[in-house]
This record gives sequence, C-alpha cells and structure tokens, in this order.
Amino acid sequence: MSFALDIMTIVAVSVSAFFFLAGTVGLLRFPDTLTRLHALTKADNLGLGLLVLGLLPQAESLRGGIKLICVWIIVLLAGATVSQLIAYAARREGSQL
Amino acid sequence: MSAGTVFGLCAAVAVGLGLYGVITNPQPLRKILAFNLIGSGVFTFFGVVAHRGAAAGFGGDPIPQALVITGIVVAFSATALALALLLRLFQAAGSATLRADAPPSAGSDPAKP
Amino acid sequence: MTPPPTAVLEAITTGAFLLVLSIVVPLAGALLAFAAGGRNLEKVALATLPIGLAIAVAIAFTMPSTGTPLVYLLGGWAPPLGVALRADGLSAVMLVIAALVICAIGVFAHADFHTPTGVAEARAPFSFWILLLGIWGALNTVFVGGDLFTLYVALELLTFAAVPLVCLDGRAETLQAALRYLLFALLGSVLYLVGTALLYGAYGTLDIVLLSQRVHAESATLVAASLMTVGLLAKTALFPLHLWLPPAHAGAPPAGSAVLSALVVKGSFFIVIRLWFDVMPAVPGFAATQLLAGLGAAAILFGSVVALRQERLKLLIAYSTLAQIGYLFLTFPLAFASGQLHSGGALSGGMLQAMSHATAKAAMFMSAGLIYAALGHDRIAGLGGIGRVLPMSILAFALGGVALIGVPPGGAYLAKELLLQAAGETEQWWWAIVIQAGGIFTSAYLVLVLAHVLAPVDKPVTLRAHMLRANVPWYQEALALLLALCSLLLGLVHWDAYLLVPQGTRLSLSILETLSSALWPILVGGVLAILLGRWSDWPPRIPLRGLSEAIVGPIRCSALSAGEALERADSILRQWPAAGLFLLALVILLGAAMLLGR
Amino acid sequence: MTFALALEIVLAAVVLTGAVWTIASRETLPAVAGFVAYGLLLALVWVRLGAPDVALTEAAIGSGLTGALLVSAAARLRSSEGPMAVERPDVILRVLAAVLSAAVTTALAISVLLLPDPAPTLATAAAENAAATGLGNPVTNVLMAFRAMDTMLEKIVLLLALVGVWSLAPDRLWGGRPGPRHHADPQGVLAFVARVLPPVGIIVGIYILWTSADHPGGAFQGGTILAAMWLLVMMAGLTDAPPVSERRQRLLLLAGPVVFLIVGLGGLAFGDAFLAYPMAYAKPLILAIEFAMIVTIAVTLGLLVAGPPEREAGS
Repeated sequence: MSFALDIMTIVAVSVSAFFFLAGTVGLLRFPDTLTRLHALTKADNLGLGLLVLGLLPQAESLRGGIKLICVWIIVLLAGATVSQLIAYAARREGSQL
Repeated sequence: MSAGTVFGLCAAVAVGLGLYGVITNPQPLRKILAFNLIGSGVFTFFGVVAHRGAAAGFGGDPIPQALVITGIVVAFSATALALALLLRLFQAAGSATLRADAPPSAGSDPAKP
Repeated sequence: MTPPPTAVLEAITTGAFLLVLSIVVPLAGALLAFAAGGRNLEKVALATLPIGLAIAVAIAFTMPSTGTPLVYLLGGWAPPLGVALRADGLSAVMLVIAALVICAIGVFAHADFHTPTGVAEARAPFSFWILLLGIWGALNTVFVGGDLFTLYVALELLTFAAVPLVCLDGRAETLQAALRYLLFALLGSVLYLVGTALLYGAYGTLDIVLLSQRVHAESATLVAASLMTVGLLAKTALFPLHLWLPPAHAGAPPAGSAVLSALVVKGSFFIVIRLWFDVMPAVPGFAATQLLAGLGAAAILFGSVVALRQERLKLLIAYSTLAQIGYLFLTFPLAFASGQLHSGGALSGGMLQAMSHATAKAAMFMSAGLIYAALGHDRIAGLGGIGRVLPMSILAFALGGVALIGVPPGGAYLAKELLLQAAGETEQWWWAIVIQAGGIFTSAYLVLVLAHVLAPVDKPVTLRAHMLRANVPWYQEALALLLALCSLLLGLVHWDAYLLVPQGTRLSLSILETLSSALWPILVGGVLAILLGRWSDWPPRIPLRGLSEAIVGPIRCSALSAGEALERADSILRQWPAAGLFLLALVILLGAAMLLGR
Repeated sequence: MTFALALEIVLAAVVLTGAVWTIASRETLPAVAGFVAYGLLLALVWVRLGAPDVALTEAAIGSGLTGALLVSAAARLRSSEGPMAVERPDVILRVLAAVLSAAVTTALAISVLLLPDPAPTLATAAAENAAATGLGNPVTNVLMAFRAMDTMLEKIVLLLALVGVWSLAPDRLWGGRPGPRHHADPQGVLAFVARVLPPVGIIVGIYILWTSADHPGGAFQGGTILAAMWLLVMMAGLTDAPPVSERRQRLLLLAGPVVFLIVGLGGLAFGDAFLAYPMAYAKPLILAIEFAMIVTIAVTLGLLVAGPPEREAGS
C-alpha cells in the first residue's frame, strides 16, 4: 500500500513539475500579457493541484493533509483573482506589459 | 562545502550587488530597492551564522534568528519612511532627483494652501 | 580564555534601575504624548523633560559613590544570552549633557511648536514633540546600551526620529535633504549590521564586555571593524561622507537643527568610541587611528573654509559642525600608545569637546533661528544692525563661538589642553598643529559673522512686517544664552569622578593667560576671515582698510581662489556617487590599515 | 556532493539571478517584480538554513509587504523615471563602483569562509533556560524574554516611523485619511475575494501567533497577515482608511508597546528586574504582550503602507 502511494506521489509530483516548467517557459516566451497569464494559470491550477495531490499521501496526519488542501484552495483563489485583475489592467491600458 | 558556505557566499554577492546599485542608480526608488537587497544579504549572514551554531537539538542558534526578525521589521519601517519621503518630494518638487546642484524648484509648493 | 569577573557580569548594581528609567521615561513620554494628542500632547512632553533630566542627574550622582560602572541585566538575563545596560563615566556625562540640551531645546521649542488656537491638533507640533522624545530615548539607549545589536536598534530609532525633523516645513529643498540623509544613514546602518553579524559568528556574543575579552585581530574582526566604523562615520557625517549634513542641518527648523547638530551626530560618534576603546582597543592599530584623524583634519579644513564662503548663517553653522566633527576624531591617534587605544586624557578631551560642541552648537542654532525669525532671512551680508534688535541672541552666538574656540574656562579649552598634552606625550606634533588650526578656523567664522553683525548700517534694520521685537520671546533668547554659558563653564566642572583627567591639566584662571589664549586665535582667525570670507562690501570696514588695497588685496585674491577650489571640491564630494565610492573606498582603506599598519 | 547541496547551489544561483535582475533591470517595475521573486526565493533559503520563523517573516514582510509598498510607489513615480536617466554616472564611476563593491564582497566572502569551527553558539544556553518561560519555540523565547528589550525598542521604532510618515502630510490635510480612496466594482472579483479571504486570513494570522509559543510563528508574521487582509479590504473599496486623528486607532497603535512597557515596569517594581517575568506567570504574560502586539503590528504595518494623509477626513 505504502509503495503504491509512493509511486503515486512520484508520478503526480513529476507531472506537476512538468506543468510548472511549461508554465515558466510560457511566461518567459509568450508575446503578450494575456498569453503569459494563460501559461501562468496552467502552472497554478494543474501544477499546484498535482503537487498537493502527490504530497497528500505523504502527510503525517489528517491535520497536515487539511493544511495542504487549504494552501491549495487559497493559492487558487489568490491566483485566479490576480490573473483577473492583471487581465483587466492589460485590457484597460491596451498596452503589452 | 556546506549549506552555510553556499548561502554565505550568496549573501556576500547580494551585498555587493546592492552596494553597486545604491551608488550607481540615480533613482531614489532604485536606491531603496538596492538597500533592501543589501539588507536581505546581511540577514542571510545572520542566518548562516545561526545555521553554523546549530546545537542542543535546535536547527540553528535562535539568537541570530531572532535578531533577523527584528532587523526585517526595522528594514521595513525604513523602506516605508523612505518611500513616503520620496513620494512627497516628487509631489512637492515635480522631480525625484537627489542631485545637490539641481535643487528642486522652490516655486511649486503644494504644502502651502 | 579567562572567565569574566562575575561581579561585572552577573549582578545588577545598586541604583542601576535608573538606567532603565533613563530609556523608559522619554519613550513612555513619547507614547503618552501620542495617546494624549492635540493640545495635551505638548504638556505631556514638557512634563517629561524635568523627569528625564532628574534621572540623568541621579545617574551621575550614583556613579561616583559606587566607583564602578552601573550594570543592569534586562529581564534578569546575564549576557551573552541576555542584554545588559552599563553606564560608565562617559555614559553618565553624555546622559546629563543630552538631558540638559534636550530640556533647553524643549522649552525653546515651546514657542515655535504649540498648537495654534482654534485647531484641535496640528501636524508640526504633533510630530516634533513625539520625535524629540524619541530622539532622547534613542540617545540614552546609545549611551547605556551594552549590546551591539541593541545599539543598532537604538541607532535606527535615532535616525527615524531625526530625519522627519529636517523636513517639518514640507518645502521641496528640505524634503530632498531629508531623503538624502535617510538614504545615506540607512547605507551606514546596514554596514554596521554586517559587522555585528560577523562578530557574532566569530565570538558568539554581541555584549561589549564579553566581546572585549574575546576579540583578537583575525579576518572577520578586521572586516567587521572597518564595516561598522565606516557605517557609523556615514551617520556621523565625517568628511568625506558628509553629503547629507549641510542641507539637513541648515534646513531644519531652529529647534530641529539644534538637536540634530548638537546631539544626533554624537550618538553614532559615541558608538565609534565604544567600538574602538571598549570592544577592540588592540585591534585597529596605529595606521587606522592616523587615517581617522586624517579625515578629521580634512574635515576641519574643508568644513571651515567652506563655512567661511557661505552666504547664509545657518549653512555656515552647519559647515562649522562638519569641522567640529572632524575635531572629535583627533582623539583616536592621541589615545594610541604601545599598540592599543587607552581610555586616558585624550579620550576625556574628545568627550569634553563633544559636550562643549553639543551645548555651544545648540546655542548657536537657536540664535540663528531667532535672527531668522526677526529678519525673515539669514543672509550674513544682511545681518548689520541685528545686534541692536536681538542683543541677547547675538551674545549667545558670540559666547557659543568663543567657547568653541577654546577659551578658558570653556570645556573646549580643557579639551584642547588634554589633547595637546596627549599629543606631546605620544610625540605626534602634527596633530597638535591641527588642533590649533581647528581653534583658529573656528574664530575665523566667528569673526566673519560678528563683523557683519556689528557693521555700522546706513538705514534702520527692516524687520519682517509682522515681526515686532516683542515677538521673539525673552526666554528663547535666554535659553540660547544659558546653553552658551554652559559650554563656556564646562571647564570648571570637577570631571575626575567621570573622566580621566591627568594631574597637571588644570585650568589657570589668570586674566593674562585667558586673554592670550583667546586673543591670538581670534587675531589669526580674523586675518583668515578677511582673506577667505565673502565680504559684500570689500574692503570691509575694519582697521585694515587702508592697507587692504596694497598688501592684503593680492594675497586675498589667491586665498579666495584657493577657497573657491575647496568649495568646488566639496560640491563634487557631496554628489551621491562620489560619496558612495568614498564610503566603499574607506571600508577597504580602513581594513587595509588595520591589517597592515599594526 | 550530496543531492541536498546541489539543490542548495541551484537555489543560491536562482536567488542571485533575481538579485542581478533587480539591480540591472532598466525599468523600475520589472526591478521591483524581480525583488519580490528574490524575496520569496530567499524564504526558501531560510528554510534550508533551519529558520522557519525567519522564512515566514521574510516572505510576509521582507517580500510581501515591502513588495506592495514598492510596487505602488513605482507606479506613482513612473513619470519621474525618464528625466532621471541622464543622471546615470559615467562609465568610469560605474567601473569604480563595481570594483569597490566586488572588493567588499570578497572581504565578506573570505571572512565567512574563515569563521571559526566549531561555531560559537548560544543554542545550548537558550535550551537550558527555556524552562523559565515555558515556551517551546526558542526564537519566541529570545524575542520575548532573553532580548525582550530589542523587541520593545523595535515596537517604538515602528511607531516613530509611522509618526515620521504622517509628518509628511501637508498641514491642511492633518487629521485626514491616508492614501487615495480605492474604488473597485462591488460585484467584481476583487470585492469578492476581499469578502471571502479576510475571515480565513484573520484565523491564519491569529493561529500563527498562537502556535508561536511552541512552533514557528509569531506576532510579526501573524500581524503582517492581518495587515494584508486589512489592506485587501481597503483596496477593494469595501472600507476606507480611518483618518489619522481617529482616537480608537491611536489607542490600537499604542496597545503593543504600552502593554510591553507595563509588564516590563511591573517586573521592575515587583519582580526581579525590568522585563523579568515571574516564573509562574511567564507564559500568560508573554501571550498577553504578543496579543497586544499583533493588533498594534497589524494596524501599524497597514498604515505604513497606506502612507501619509492625502485627503480630508470627510472625503
């Protein structure tokens, strides 16, 4: 059982690392604000989600697990809001940051 | 080579970069930014010192760690005061220059109603 | 390593709780004033002044009866884990002088910073009183703090309280001066902080006494010492790190200028003294002390000559502070003998000079402020006739200047004697010359100002339209005079209980000696003033008039161009990049001097 | 070379990249962004250095709140950037500055490498005396007991910095409200988050304080989170910054230092020494001070970010 969980952790964290990498490359390479945001949200949503999913089996206690999920939810909330605000600002200024 | 050494050297470079920035960048905001960089480098020194002093089951010597927490709060106060001063100067003079030979125009004085 | 003497480290001495109060009372006063707000704020602040003064005096009286330093362990925790407060003779005298000057400034400021009628609370009084008490608490912490990090926090408190005083009037020039001051001071404080990190890493304590038992000259110590010293020099505005001082000290309101020039720069100077004399007397070595005093000598030359070329009185006084700060640093080589710094006559001389300057300079800035208030300007060329309007202020200004020249029975005179004696004992004649030059330059700018004040005027003095003679309260003038007299009488105090005054250095009060010691610097200084000063109506209306065209004219021409060159050099040095480069170069130089010049 | 060390070297390299970006970037806003990233990565360095308390502080204050201050200042100063480009010192001065900075860096690096081994430490002494306070977190012990004086002075530093910031207001606006009034779409995302997040943030902030007795955390870290929540609500336009003359706010600003001072003086009058806690009451007393402090820290930090009064109280 614990072996299966470890495998799951390794797979999920590896995939999340890939999304973070892809998101970062996108952030650096994409031409304008909106496409960059698009890349960033992939890292946020998929990357962090998979990371938390992968770490959950390793949590030492229920409390630890709940903390991990809370972290995920709060980051999602913050990330989504900030993306929205940046997108609004980008549209208003009409400029490419 | 240990974590302490790696981050100690990293801190030394951060201090050097900050010093260069404080001296060469004419914009006060960038000077304040560079000052914060030096500050964080100095705090990292304390962290390295604390890390080297790990003993008695603690991950590090708690005294330098506590000094850093105090230091970070002091550095934040400094940044807040400096930025407020800078924004006020910009508002009053229309320029943020620190040049002594180019004193800001005394004509515009929004302080006077 | 020998175990520390338990008596010094692990017990709270009787009466040492006063040290806690010396810090807590001003700070609690600041908090209470903040809570009171509005019109009550000023009352709280004024009520705090005598309590703080009483505590400082009580500490000074407790000191000799015990004979040893007062030690207080905060929270009962002994160093190295805890933090100790310690007061030796130096702390005691500085506490008292700071209290005296702050009280005088507080009462003086009562006229300028009161909440106007019809307003619930006004910005300037609110800020001024809280900041003044904050400065006082910070200074007292600097004087009695026994831990290098506690001193850092105190230094920052001092800076944050001092900077806003510069720009209380909200004009663009003073805002710029304040920002320059703050940024340069912050640069100084991070350098100091790096040094404390290295010292803790090397010795595991920041307690001054424990460190002094553990330090030895190794790389971390040398790097720490040079970084900390230069950081403190930046805050003290020792030449060439003075870019912030003239505009800041000249731009502040009179009470602000007085406290900045008299006390705030002494705070960081005091920590340099602690560092070099108490923490690591054997580390700096001969070359480093010469370097510091060399900068001091340059400060005297630049500060004085540029002061003589100023058109505004407050700027002249600010540049004079620059020169006087340089004078303080002559202490270091003169206290150096057989490989280390000794707390002897030279150190007493340095501290006495600091105290005399604190009182005299506060008096001079106060008088300058009153002159400004009466005339609506402080152009030196336009001071003619003001002596008839504000005789007491002019007298205060003159007496403050005379005290700084080093005339008996002034504190500066005793300081000069002590330093000259130390120069003789350590056979460093070159510093004796600089010491004499310092007095002469001081008299030069005093003569310059007084000559303008006393110059006969053709038309009656025009005062500010709304400014009648009666609007300068008598007590403001009296306070300036009192502080000047205080500086002039410091030499009479029996210092033995607090400072080491070698036998034989006693004041002689014979009229003849007084006259001669006062006269010759004033005469030479007068000549310098004539040569270097900017006279609006050359030739000046003084006895030399007949000679001037023939002999003095050509000499003055070359002197003037030399002065102009110095002034131009000064304005280059006060550019930000140049000052920054000098800061770093000094760190390297000082480190090299400590490493090689031992 | 172990895996951990390789990871640390990579981390150090990335941190330094952020530092170089901060200094070298031509425009200010990207430089500030670089600094915030640098600060967050530095928090990871603190974790690697075994100092989670500091990591929290660095992330919250050093990077987060300082970043917020810098971003808003950079936005307001944008128009000053262009004219000042000409003031850049010429190449000789820049080379000199680089050489001298490098020399200082070298001196620092050498002294770090030559620090004594084994390192002197007070960890043992701190552990031996921990029983006196009954707290399990050694850093809290140092901040609140062994070096409580520094912490108390630093509270006063914060207050005086705020007085300094306020003193920059124009005379006629004294007693007014700090900063510009923020407006946001009341139905928009920002307003939504500003309603949802603060309850969570307040719980987290207080939890970080509460847990600091035995685990990483503390009044500064918790107070910063509370301040951030307050600023969020202000930015969403749900509430306005109170005028500086408001009495209740003044008292909140004083709570921390005053309670600290009273407990300290209590020790002077009735106990062993100034700031000494009687053994039996040490923990409750320290917690009382910390609770007063977290309120004061939250309000002070929030107001320091908000800036000097810029509007009349009625506006």
